[in-house]
Amino acid sequence: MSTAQDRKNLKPKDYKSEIKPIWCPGCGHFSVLSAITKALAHLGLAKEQVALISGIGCSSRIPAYVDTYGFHGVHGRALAVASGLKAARPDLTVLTAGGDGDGFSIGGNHFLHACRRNMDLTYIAMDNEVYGMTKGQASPTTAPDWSHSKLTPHGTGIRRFQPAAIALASGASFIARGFSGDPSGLARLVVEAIQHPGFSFVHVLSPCPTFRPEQRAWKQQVHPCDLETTDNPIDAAHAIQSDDGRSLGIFYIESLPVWRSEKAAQRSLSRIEQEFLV
Amino acid sequence: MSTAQDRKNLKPKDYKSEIKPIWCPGCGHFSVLSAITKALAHLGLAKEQVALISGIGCSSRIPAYVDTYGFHGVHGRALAVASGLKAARPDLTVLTAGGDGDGFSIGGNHFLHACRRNMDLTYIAMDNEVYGMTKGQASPTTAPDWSHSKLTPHGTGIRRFQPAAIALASGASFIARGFSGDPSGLARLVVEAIQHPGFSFVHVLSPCPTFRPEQRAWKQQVHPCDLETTDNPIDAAHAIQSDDGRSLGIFYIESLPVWRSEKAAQRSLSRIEQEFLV
Amino acid sequence: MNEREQAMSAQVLEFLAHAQALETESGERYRELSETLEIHNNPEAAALFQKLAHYGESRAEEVVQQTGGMALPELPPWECQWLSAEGPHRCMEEAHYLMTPYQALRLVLRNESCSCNLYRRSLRDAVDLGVKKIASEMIREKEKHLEWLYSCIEREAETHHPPQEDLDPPNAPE
Amino acid sequence: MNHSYFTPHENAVSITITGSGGSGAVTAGLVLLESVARAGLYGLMGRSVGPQIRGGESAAMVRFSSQPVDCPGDRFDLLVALDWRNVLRFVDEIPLDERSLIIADPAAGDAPEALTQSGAQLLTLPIKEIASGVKGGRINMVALGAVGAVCALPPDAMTESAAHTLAPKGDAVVAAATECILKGYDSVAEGRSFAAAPRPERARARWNISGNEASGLGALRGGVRFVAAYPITPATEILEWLAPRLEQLDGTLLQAEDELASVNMIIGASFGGVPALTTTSGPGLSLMMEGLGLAVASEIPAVVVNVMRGGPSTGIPTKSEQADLNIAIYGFHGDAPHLVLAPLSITDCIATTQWGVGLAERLQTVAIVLTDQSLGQARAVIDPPEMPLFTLSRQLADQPTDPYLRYRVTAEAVSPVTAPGTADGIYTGDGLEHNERGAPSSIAADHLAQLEKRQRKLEGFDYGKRWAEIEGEGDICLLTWGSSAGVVFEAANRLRAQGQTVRVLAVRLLAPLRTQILREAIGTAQRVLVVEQNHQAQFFHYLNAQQALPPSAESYARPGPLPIRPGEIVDLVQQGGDV
Amino acid sequence: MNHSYFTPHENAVSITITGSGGSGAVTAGLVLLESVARAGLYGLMGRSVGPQIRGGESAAMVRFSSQPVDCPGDRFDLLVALDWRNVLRFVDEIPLDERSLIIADPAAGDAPEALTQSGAQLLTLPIKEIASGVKGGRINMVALGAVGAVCALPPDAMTESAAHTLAPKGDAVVAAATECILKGYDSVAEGRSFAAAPRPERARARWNISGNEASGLGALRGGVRFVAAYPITPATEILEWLAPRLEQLDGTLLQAEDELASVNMIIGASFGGVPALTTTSGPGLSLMMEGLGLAVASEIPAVVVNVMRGGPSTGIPTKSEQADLNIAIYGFHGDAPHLVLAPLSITDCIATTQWGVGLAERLQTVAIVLTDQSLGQARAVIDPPEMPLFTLSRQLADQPTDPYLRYRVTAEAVSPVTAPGTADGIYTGDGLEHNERGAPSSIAADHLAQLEKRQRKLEGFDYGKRWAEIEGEGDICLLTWGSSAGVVFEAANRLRAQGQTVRVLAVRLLAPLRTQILREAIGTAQRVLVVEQNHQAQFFHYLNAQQALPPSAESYARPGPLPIRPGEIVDLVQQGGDV
Ligand SMILES: Cc1ncc(C[n+]2csc(CCOP(=O)(O)OP(=O)(O)O)c2C)c(N)n1
Ligand SMILES: Cc1ncc(C[n+]2csc(CCOP(=O)(O)OP(=O)(O)O)c2C)c(N)n1
Ligand code: SF4
Ligand code: SF4
Ligand SMILES: [Mg+2]
Ligand SMILES: [Mg+2]
Repeated sequence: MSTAQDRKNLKPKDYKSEIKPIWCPGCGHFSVLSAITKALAHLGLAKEQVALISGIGCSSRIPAYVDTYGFHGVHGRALAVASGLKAARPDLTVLTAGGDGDGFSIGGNHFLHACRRNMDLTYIAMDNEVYGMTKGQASPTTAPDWSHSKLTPHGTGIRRFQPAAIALASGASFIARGFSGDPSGLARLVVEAIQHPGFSFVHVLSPCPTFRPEQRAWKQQVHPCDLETTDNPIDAAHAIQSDDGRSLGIFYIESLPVWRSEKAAQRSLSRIEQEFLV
Repeated sequence: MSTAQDRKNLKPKDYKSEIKPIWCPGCGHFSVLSAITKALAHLGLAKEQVALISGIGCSSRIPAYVDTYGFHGVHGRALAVASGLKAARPDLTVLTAGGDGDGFSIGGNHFLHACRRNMDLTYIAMDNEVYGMTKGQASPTTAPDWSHSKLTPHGTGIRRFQPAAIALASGASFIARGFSGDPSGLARLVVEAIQHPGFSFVHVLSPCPTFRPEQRAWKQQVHPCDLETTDNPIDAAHAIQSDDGRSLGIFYIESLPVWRSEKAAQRSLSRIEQEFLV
Repeated sequence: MNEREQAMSAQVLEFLAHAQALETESGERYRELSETLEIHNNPEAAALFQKLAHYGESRAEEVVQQTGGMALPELPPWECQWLSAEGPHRCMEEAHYLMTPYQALRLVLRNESCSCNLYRRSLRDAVDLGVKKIASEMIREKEKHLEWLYSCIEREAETHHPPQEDLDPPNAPE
Repeated sequence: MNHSYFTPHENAVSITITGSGGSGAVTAGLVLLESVARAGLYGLMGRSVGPQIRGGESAAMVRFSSQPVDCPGDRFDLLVALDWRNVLRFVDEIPLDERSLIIADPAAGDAPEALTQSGAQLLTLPIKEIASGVKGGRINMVALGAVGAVCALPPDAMTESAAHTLAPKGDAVVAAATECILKGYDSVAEGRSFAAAPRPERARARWNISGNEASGLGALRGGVRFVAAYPITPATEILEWLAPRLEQLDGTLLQAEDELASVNMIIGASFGGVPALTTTSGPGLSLMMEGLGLAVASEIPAVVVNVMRGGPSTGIPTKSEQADLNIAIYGFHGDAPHLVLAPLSITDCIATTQWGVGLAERLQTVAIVLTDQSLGQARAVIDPPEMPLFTLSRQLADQPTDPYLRYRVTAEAVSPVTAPGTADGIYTGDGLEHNERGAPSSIAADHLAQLEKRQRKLEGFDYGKRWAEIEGEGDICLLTWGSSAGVVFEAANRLRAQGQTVRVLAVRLLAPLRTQILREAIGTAQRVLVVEQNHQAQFFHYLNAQQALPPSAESYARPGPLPIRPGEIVDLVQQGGDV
Repeated sequence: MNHSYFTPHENAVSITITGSGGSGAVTAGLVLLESVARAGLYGLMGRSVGPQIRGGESAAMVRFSSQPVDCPGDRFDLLVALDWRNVLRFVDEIPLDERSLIIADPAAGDAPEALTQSGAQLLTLPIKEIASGVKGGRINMVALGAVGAVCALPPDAMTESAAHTLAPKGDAVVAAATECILKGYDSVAEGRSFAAAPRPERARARWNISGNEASGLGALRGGVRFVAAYPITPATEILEWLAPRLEQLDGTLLQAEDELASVNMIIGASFGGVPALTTTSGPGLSLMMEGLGLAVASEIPAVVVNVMRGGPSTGIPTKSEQADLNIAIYGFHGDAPHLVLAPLSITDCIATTQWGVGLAERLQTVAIVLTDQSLGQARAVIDPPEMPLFTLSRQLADQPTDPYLRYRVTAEAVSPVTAPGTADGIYTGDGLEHNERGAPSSIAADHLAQLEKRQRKLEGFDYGKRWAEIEGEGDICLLTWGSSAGVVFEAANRLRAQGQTVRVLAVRLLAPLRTQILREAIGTAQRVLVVEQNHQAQFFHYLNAQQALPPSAESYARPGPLPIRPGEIVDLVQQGGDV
């Protein structure tokens, strides 16, 4: 078993597993993986005390590539699995990761309620504005005029889903945006997110060069967000609503009571059973 | 068959069906029913051109009580049924109604995506901050310290779901709040919502005297919202974020392209089949 | 050691910590690329990146050796400015599974020149003589490496054909 | 078994108290049930309500006996009407005959013909008048007193029960109730009590428990310390009972946003090493199937208590039916072996839920426990149940192999598992097909090995005798499952009393079916009759699917909402082959 | 039927072209298939890929014949390796033997021993060299030319197919491909072509269609004008094909946020009177079951095409399996009768999907159409299918009764329905149990009447002969369903050629099962063998559940991912009773 000292000496690559990603070379998800391992190494977390939970999608394959406990569940349910795990095992550091389809389309409801619930969880959404795994359909974050999916040949015509705005409106207490093209900056966001007591949401722009080659231009489009991190939801709403979706940084940190399982005075089961006695 | 003239003469009570509500005496849902029939009469809509779709809950029983086409589906899916109906039958006036549990808990994801999609639908959420039908559990809009449900004996401890804020963040183009204690005002909101081209969301405070008797005090708490209706999402976000949840009126109206089914140059099926010929 | 020398060595150590982070990052990135290109059936480019991964890793080792046993300061990744927007991870996004060794080399060249420029900047900006000394050594080493890269590129250019478009459709594994 | 299913028909009395909203029929029923217990007897109470949330009409139905009671009777001995409003809604549910007695207040008007035409006798009592003679007096307590007199229950038992039940309402209420009960008792002339009513006995320690509470207790006994669920009728009471008690045992109950969340939450908790359970009813179970398939494939123990109600779709939420057997057994995409269990009575909800949790943990799979509204929302007076002697728990890999093979194909096909926190046991659980290490694989050999392993661990396990309750020998074999067992056991007893030899086979472990033993247990019975409460004869077809039945086996399947009554089965058997 | 299932083994050639990402193996396979069509032959093409999204290895497998081809062969006559990288992944899927030929370029290195040890002959060709001699030349087209030469396909057929397939890439690409094909053709020495290859015939009009396209076409033929769905492998291509074409027919395709939405959206559209369909695969089907139950209870026509993949849970998404039969038949809570159909071939996807839509409309219920990856993602060259002669549509209540009884119990148990817009036909559809008017009811008689009505309308309908495909007479009866039919038909032919008498019964209408006719069709066969591709023998058990099989019937159930091959069945039958 590893001692605290050993742990301190764990390097990012020690948090990588021996399984090799199936991701396309050039996929932004590689850098998210790298940022997560950097963050874990920086925090010196014992591998066995961390669990990384995901759903289904290219991005959601990530748990197998990280050498911590992991769970690759079904499409859209990562946050539910993570919430159950954290509620039952508050001692663990629980991370959740997955794609824009997984998190905002099929998984949208759990996103809303995880933000509200404010468990001490970190959720990293790897957003490439497309369904990579199923060959390039529009996701909720896809621009309405992107017409390269055969399912929506004229574009979806539908407003984009705004992850940060929804997180804020749902009551998330930590909201940040990172970019896979800046894995060190992203590592910092992940570290802060893990350290934040409560639900932390890190929205990561992570290009899919295979189905969205034009996303290579994100490098030129991203910029630091111009506002100071705020704990005022009204200011944050203002900033997020007027944001172009490409600004990076922490938008919002609020100090809120963290969800915890309520405990009552302990009783034994046989004491409880007495209640049935007539 | 009713002529246009007949229709003009339809009174609110003509839009009531012969089935008597199972609701508790004093339930706010009665007034919502009344507001809807008033709105339909005011608009002079032919009964057979209207469809009212719901999920499951006390509130969701409403279609049977309105003498238009109706559908009482399963819990949480009303907006999905309504969206399919409207997409396939754009000629109909499609209304959707249901409770806070139905719409914001199990149905949260469809709410998000219906707001984004901006179909020409009206959604009336009858919010009593409780699950009435299943005997009084906390819903997403229940205050965190309400401890009267046996399932959450210390209160949920979870932030309330903010329907208007979520609707705005999701991209809804019409957002209003009404109160069942003011059925005429509510009727006006419903009329405007139906007339709004695109997705219109009417959040209705509709007390449940059985499980939330303290909601009788809502009468004293509601007040008109002090802002002018805006089409600026940033202003609306400001107004909604700083709102106490009891202000009434229309918060936001935006003129946006309405979702419509794309049509291409028409071809016959046999022409399409030619494509398979080698 | 007098006080000045001590302060100097702290700056040297900091410089080395940055250099070590930079070279480690390069090495790891090359290794990752090598592995993924292997999985994507591009053995030529994979072999090249493997070689370069070795280089990066041994450079990182060498940097550590220069400390003469002193511990490098702990450097959170984001405090290593060299790993920010301009750092060596950039090659990842440019990668493509059909990339030729020529394209791979060009990408590495960009990356390594960027590292070299960072060392040059340190040489220029540093007041500490120790830093200046080590930086110029590193630049020399980097320049040698760049030269080697140039020669490889030249060699590859002769036979290089840009990859053809992938005619096969993508897969949907899940 | 510390509890026999034998309920002598002659030795049981069935009573219903009906009334409209606010009349207190259900409260009277609850006090009556407790009185029965205090009188040293056993009892069962169900209820029926109108579609209104509040203020609708309701009926409390109590049956009691000197033996345990596990099913309703064929008819009612006594109907007490607190008023006549809407009582007709219950006509189908309250069979009366000329031996029945109706107690009513003439002030409430005439008894409806639909009731009196049964030939039942009418006993009029000035209930309202008596109640108004007591300060704070209520008619339901007066009526209760009258019931006690007719049934020869000791007045003490009733007043004590009322005091206990009404204690939270304060002393004045208790005092008024006591007075009303005694006055009601006295209002019945001597000699009007039932001759054949079970005689009160020396009181013994008894439990008063509902099926839903029993399932909750079974969960706790099984070690469940995490529950996530979404409310749904008729399962919510399990959660209501569990929520405060889990807290007292350092556990957690989480109300989820929907059933998709709740099933995935328990998967998360169970992945974390904490035995976890959810509860639901049909519509919720449908939504959970994808998650349950994930638990099967990733081998995470997970338990669902599904309290069945009338189906399909929203169906009849407040009524009982056994129509979710198909989905419980077959409702997964792909080949997904798992456990399905069904308690045979309220008491059995405790042990069977506990067993389900234990088996799920031991075999790292999903257990679906099928109870139903007739068990869940009914209350029974029972003997205090002992903790059954089995210890089933997760096999932990404390010293994992290197590399740790999470899905190792072992001799008994169960792979020891680690929980997060174990230093050398790191792995990634996966619903994608995988190899022994847990890495995704689409290789035919890996797929086959894992499919076989997941099947074999269930098939090969020694479930002991608990898989079914078997009673009697004979040419007639009555086969049943779940809540229908009580009726079938009683019917069999009556048939035996008539000289028939009958074997009853009530199956508790539905999947994997112990086909071979089941066939042996049927033996050479001349007549095999499969009894269940649904429309499509789901159990009958399932038994055929498993080739467990002789070709001549007959099916008796009848949907809800009316309960199957023992007389129905007796008649069927007596009619001969024409089912 | 305008299409026989007979495929003479001797008269078919199987070819696989393998290569890693970018080598163009799949494109070569597509061109080869079209060439086969242009040569007047029939063909079938499947493919296999690695786990990578792009740049993985892939294999195109083409089998062609002068008769329609509905299944893969036992072995491959020809393997063309564009390179050897990772070809071992396909070893299990590409059985070779000493009669097989391997074509490869020596420049690509030595053939792996795992392949050569089959005894296959090796023909080396300088593929790469030839390609580099052509400006823009590509090895896959050179290899294709060589295949053509070995199989004696006319060069024109190949160059024309290439021109057609590659036209969107521009003239230069087409010109280079043409030159490569011809050079590849010429590179094969005369006398190296297969002696027994099917001879090109005079070209006739043929279709080149995938199973997923065929399902899409069947939907349109059936009248579907609204589709809502969520992408999932291997069903997405149905949507890709439908999306632009629905627009051309004034219809709509909506990409939903999830499967819960998509199934409820089609319920909404269908309530609106527009025939509606969704498509999915196992995990999505699991999520749809609650919605489908609603459609059953509220009697809204709704169709799901479920393209099965390896299960359980996420399973093996890119591979075929027939393991969703259980959930399709039984996966509802409550008693929910509905239709389950399965196309027997790619061609049959057209008619069976159309039939499914028609039946759902006619009977106001749910139809689940079970295809699978092996049909959906394969392409075939077939005869242009005629529009079958049935007209099934919704019975409209144009002149509704007053009050309009939406759920009236009629003679045939189907209640004429209105669509919104009909003035006197207003009603509320409901998943709660209801009376004939549609008002919620928990009365036993209403429940029974509606349960029986929903069952009877399905049981009583005359489905005609289309319920199954029956061929031959004899002591041996091979029973199968869905995509396994092709293999079984071919095996039967081979057995007949060996002098056995064999009857094949391939069931298309799985629910409601035509049990009586099925029993008659089995007749007195001595040996009954049930063939299917899953682990738990789901069809076998289902047939037993319906008491459709004689006790001696045997099961041959084998899971994916490898396809069942005709020789497996032939061997089984020849082995005698030891299945
Ligand atoms: C219930 C269910 N529906 C659909 C799918 C198919 N599916 C797999 S991944 C995916 C979308 C992935 O997109 P995203 O989450 O954005 O991840 P990415 O691949 O882009 O990283 C879909 C629709 C599934 N596996 N399960
Ligand atoms: C899938 C499913 N889960 C749970 C239920 C049980 N259920 C019925 S209504 C309801 C909540 C109703 O609350 P709300 O929508 O707020 O309506 P209200 O009764 O308060 O008007 C629930 C949980 C159900 N019918 N279906
Ligand atoms: S398809 Fe897109 S998201 Fe998926 S691995 Fe490839 S680049 Fe990444
Ligand atoms: S329980 Fe509440 S919401 Fe339901 S009908 Fe009664 S008052 Fe209305
Ligand atoms: Mg994505
Ligand atoms: Mg509510």
